[in-house]
Amino acid sequence: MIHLPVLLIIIPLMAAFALPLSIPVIRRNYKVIIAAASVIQFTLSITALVMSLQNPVQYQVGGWPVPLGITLMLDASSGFMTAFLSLLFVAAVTYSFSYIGRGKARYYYVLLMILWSSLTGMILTSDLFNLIVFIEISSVAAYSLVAYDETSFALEATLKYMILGTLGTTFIIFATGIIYSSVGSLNITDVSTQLHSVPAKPLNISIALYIAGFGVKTALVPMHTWLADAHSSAPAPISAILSGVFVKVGVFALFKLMYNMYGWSMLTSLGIDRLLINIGAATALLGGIMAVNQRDIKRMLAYSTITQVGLIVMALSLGTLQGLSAGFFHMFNHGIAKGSLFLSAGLMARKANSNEIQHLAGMGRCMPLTFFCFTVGALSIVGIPLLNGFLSKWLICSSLVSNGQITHVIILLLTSIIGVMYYLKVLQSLALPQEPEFNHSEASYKMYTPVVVLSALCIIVGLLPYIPLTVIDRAAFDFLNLNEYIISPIGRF
Amino acid sequence: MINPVLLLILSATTIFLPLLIRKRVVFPFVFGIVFTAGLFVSKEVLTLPYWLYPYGWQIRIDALSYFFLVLLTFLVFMVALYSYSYIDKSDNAYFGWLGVFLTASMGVIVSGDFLNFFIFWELVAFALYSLIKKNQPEVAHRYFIIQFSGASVLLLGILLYYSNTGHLLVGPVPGNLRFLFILGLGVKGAIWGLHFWLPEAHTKAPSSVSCLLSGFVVKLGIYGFIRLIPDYNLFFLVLGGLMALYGVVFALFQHDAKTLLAYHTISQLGYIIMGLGSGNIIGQTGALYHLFNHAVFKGLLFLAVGAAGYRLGTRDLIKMGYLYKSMPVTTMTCLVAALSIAGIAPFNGYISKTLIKEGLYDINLMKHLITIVNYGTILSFSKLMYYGFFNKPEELKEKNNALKEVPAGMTTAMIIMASVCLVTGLMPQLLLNDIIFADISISFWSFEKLSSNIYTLILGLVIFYIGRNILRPKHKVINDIDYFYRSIVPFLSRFEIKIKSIHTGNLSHYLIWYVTFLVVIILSIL
Amino acid sequence: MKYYCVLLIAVLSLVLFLSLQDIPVAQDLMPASSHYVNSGVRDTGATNLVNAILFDYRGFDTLGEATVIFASAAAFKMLFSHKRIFSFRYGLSPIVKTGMGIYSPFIFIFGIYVIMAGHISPGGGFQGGVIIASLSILLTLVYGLWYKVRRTVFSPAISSNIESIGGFLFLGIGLTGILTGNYFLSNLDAGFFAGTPGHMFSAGSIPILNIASGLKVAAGLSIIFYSIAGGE
Amino acid sequence: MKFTLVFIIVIMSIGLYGVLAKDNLIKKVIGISIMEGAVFLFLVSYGYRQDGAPPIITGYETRIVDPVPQALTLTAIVIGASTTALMLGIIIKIFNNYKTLETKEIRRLRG
Repeated sequence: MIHLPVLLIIIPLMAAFALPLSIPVIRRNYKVIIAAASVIQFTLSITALVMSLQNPVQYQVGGWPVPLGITLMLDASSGFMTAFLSLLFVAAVTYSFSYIGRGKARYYYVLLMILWSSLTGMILTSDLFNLIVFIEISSVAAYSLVAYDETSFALEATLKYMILGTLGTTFIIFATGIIYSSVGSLNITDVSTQLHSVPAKPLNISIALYIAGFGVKTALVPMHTWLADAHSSAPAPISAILSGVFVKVGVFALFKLMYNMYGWSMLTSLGIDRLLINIGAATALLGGIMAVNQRDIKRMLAYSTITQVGLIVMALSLGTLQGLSAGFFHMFNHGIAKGSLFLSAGLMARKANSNEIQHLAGMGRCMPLTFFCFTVGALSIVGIPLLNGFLSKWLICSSLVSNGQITHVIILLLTSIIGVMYYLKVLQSLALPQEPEFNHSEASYKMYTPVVVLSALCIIVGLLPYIPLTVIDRAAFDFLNLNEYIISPIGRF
Repeated sequence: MINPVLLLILSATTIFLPLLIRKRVVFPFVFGIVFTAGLFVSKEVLTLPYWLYPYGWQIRIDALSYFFLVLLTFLVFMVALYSYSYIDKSDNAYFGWLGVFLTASMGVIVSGDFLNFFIFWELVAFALYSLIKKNQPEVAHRYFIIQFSGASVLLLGILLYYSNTGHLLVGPVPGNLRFLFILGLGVKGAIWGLHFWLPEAHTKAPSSVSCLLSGFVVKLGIYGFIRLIPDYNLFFLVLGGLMALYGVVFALFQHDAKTLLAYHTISQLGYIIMGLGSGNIIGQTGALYHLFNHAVFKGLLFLAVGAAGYRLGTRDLIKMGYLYKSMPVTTMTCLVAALSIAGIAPFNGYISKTLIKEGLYDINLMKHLITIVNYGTILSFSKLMYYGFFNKPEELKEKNNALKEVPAGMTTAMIIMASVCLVTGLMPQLLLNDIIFADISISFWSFEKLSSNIYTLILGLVIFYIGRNILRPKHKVINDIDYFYRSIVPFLSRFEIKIKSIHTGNLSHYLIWYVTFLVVIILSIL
Repeated sequence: MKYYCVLLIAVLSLVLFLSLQDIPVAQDLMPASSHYVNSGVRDTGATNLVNAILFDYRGFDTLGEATVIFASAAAFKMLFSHKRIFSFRYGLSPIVKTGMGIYSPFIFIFGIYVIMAGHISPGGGFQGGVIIASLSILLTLVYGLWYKVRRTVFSPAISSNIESIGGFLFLGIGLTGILTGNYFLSNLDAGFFAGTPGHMFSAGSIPILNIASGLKVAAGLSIIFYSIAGGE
Repeated sequence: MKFTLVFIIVIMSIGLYGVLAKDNLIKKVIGISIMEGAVFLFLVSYGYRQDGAPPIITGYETRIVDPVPQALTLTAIVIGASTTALMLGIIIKIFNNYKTLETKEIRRLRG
């Protein structure tokens, strides 16, 4: 099981490679392959989480020691992210089985599996260039999945996303180049020990480039524009994944660099923590304002994602253990809640054949179970007590307060209030008494099972937060102390 | 004696009743059982270690909690009884939400730590949102947003309290945080300036919910004041006086019966807050007593007006009248409640108002204020009773005389509450000793007090008779303070549209933002 | 707006120039690089160090890189699935066709050579793959799409098979490392034939990985071209 | 080295100008490609060592340039190529839908 980190990356990849083969057995049973790969991957990631809680696993691909080869690091934080990722992916894959039509389904699953693999890679890798490679894979997969519907909206969204994203990746490569040209190493930990050899100015430039580059992936404030377009035009399971985990993996990678490569104390001396926390606040506020009065339900959900990402960034840029664990917890909570929201919105939108909120009016009466799941997700994100969102918002608030960031607490509360405004509006219009012109019924159980599971998780986590919180506290601890786990060079070096 | 946890579990079971049982008759009985259990709850402090991370749940039942607990369970029992007939037959989920309301309010009252206090605080608002939502989604929406905002301010206060003191136990808050707490609690307690949601919510909610809102939910704010800000006397005195006067003045000129009652809620809350601000034990006991009484008689008033509306289809005083013959029980109970709220002798309002007056004995201004407000109260309730029940407009004769009395569930609830008004009025010691646990001895039944009471009533009625044409209900919009709040909305929406219009959808603009951001970051770091 | 852009770019360039000139001009190799240079041949058996890094030390990157092409090709197959009209249906003039007929084996063999000799000379899987893909593009341009689809082994269906096979070859080599008790993508440790450095049959798994990525790149780029050009 | 840096930054500015100031999508993609080129040039040029030989060991070299940036650049070029291809593909589809390549006119999603 020492090979777990690499297996987590290549198992979805195998499924992806297998699908295009024109062997009749595979052509006919591609869903079986995908299902098998998903089950294996899910099991493995749970195993990885359990394993990483005991002790971190460091994996040297090819057996090369630290500065020579590529290191995959499975500590509690990445184990947690992997498991979280797998959870949402399994939900999305299950949902896709009925949601995605026959025509182009094979390539859809190929790209979905590649996305899964690459996001896992982004989480696990602790090599700068490997990170770029995985970012690119995931971006290419995400771009094309957003365009899946081939409507003009989807294509336009993809285009905007792509051009911004490619520019962002260029900046990331540039930053990596700056780091490499001064340090001569690509391993995050190795770089962090030799960071003193980088002159101050290029170092600052590289920080700025990283923030700008990852800012696109995580939709920080002036780069948030693609997110609403892309998430609202993608198929529902893809929106769920993009909103639920994709953005968070970007945040995770950015802060992994910030904490483990640059070191938080150095960033504090440069004022980066202030910068990031303010960007997070601006993101949260802007997303909230933009979400009000949206006509398209998925667009509204997408802007809400921007808000929540802002909150997560705020929590993570505190630099304290408490803030980190609050941020991770909010990632998890928002992931499952937003997943359930997008998936249930997708169910309703498909039945009503429209994304417009006014066309969805009354769908809640026809699809009570879906509506219930939607409600749970919405209330969880808003932060109604006894659901998971409240708890993580509370933790974020209390970590902000204990750092003395009262203004940011106020901004958080403001976004919650704005969130109540738009979510309740949608809920009300969904629950309107008048029946839509056709009598819709609940979708098939295959489709709503993942939605129900995700919303049930929202409730369970809200009522019994101990299990996730134990894991998350450990994850936050490992995230702060990741460098100590990297074993000094071994082997022939 | 019943363990508090058991009580909570019991009340939580009411949430799931509609899922388990289809027969509606059962619901009021279950709420009755909760009430009985609430009466015999043991007063103790215990901590549930595994509730919500990371603080556990301290359950604390002391005298104050007990008092509120009894009030709550009684009121909910009555509302359940009333709703048995009042609420649409198809809507059993209503009782589930009533259960949520009961449990959440109970949670607020018994929580000894701020986290759970806050959790239940928000859940109360959410339960009410769900109760109102069915018929009035817009009102419910506004109500919840306002309550949520208030709770957010409260949350900020709680967080600062935590960082100041290092613990989360509910207790008096340090001076610099009082402002936040007053704001946060005040939104629920509808103090002046934050009361703007109250008339609308009370008016448009179903009458049973209005009864809960006015009878208990605003009292939660008072509960918070008593617990958290116990010694802020001058502020409370001024605030209470202002509210008492303001509410009564606005109430006088309303034509909707429930709006009138709603403004009176503000006025009576003013009484309670004044009593709290008196700073002596008599005044504060009076405040608590009045709190209880107000819950009962104002609840009863809402129920009675709701009953009238149930048959009549309107609560507009212009269209009411002729009800005393066709709906005797409703009329009589309403009359009892009106007399109580006016503070007339054998009813409970008399006791609490006397206590508050005693408490404010040495402040001359306040005494005069109370007298004025009392006349206002008598006038407005004369208006309610006269135009609502006894008036005989010709055009309504046929229609209103043909009405029937409301169903049994509603009458039972109203009769019980009316008798509570009478009993707590005649035997003040019952409440004072066993529920409020106050040890004061004032004679309520001296000739001087009673005679001045009768004199006040008669003078009030005479003034009403003289001025009845001025007070005749008219269709007129009276702008409350919410006019000011509403005028902010267009400004905010202009702001929002402005921000939206920046997002032009043009990729070039987005790219320019992006690079500008990069340059700004680089320059700020270097 | 244009002026603002120019201003922005000018500021950015100035700042970049002023800051990046602080990067020290290194005289000697960094520790990791000097390890690659000094013992790279011993470690991997490949004399082309770039190839040794690409396919051995940092082989995992290369797998990812191959996956990018794969993903891109899959995206094209997904988005350009329906048939479209193609203007090069009948190809160019007979002169060009004849000339192309003479050239094409050489181009193909050159591509194969670049792939096969990646570990001992400049080149490798990607470069060779691109050459082969360019051959398929050339053939299409010259002979027209119909010829292409019917006659050659590079028909789109076969291309995607080849691409998958390349991917599996890559993963298979990687997994061999695990199965032999080493790590993913272990090369000489996993018992691949080391040979003499500088010879064709040497460097363990590197030539095989070159072939795998060559297959992948050639097939992937052809797929992308076909998808844009005319679909299946 | 300074001269190289100037050169790199000039190329990058040209690319960035194409990305920002040109409204045509194809020109934007060209701009991005130029920028990528500048970044690759940066990588390779900072891996260069004075009098260094190409990193193919024949046994007679005294100094060898850093092979890692070259490997990274190779990888990055391939990645960039596939991304660019995908971008162009999407632009083709956009053109089929919108019949234009001007960003000013491709803005059905806004607000």
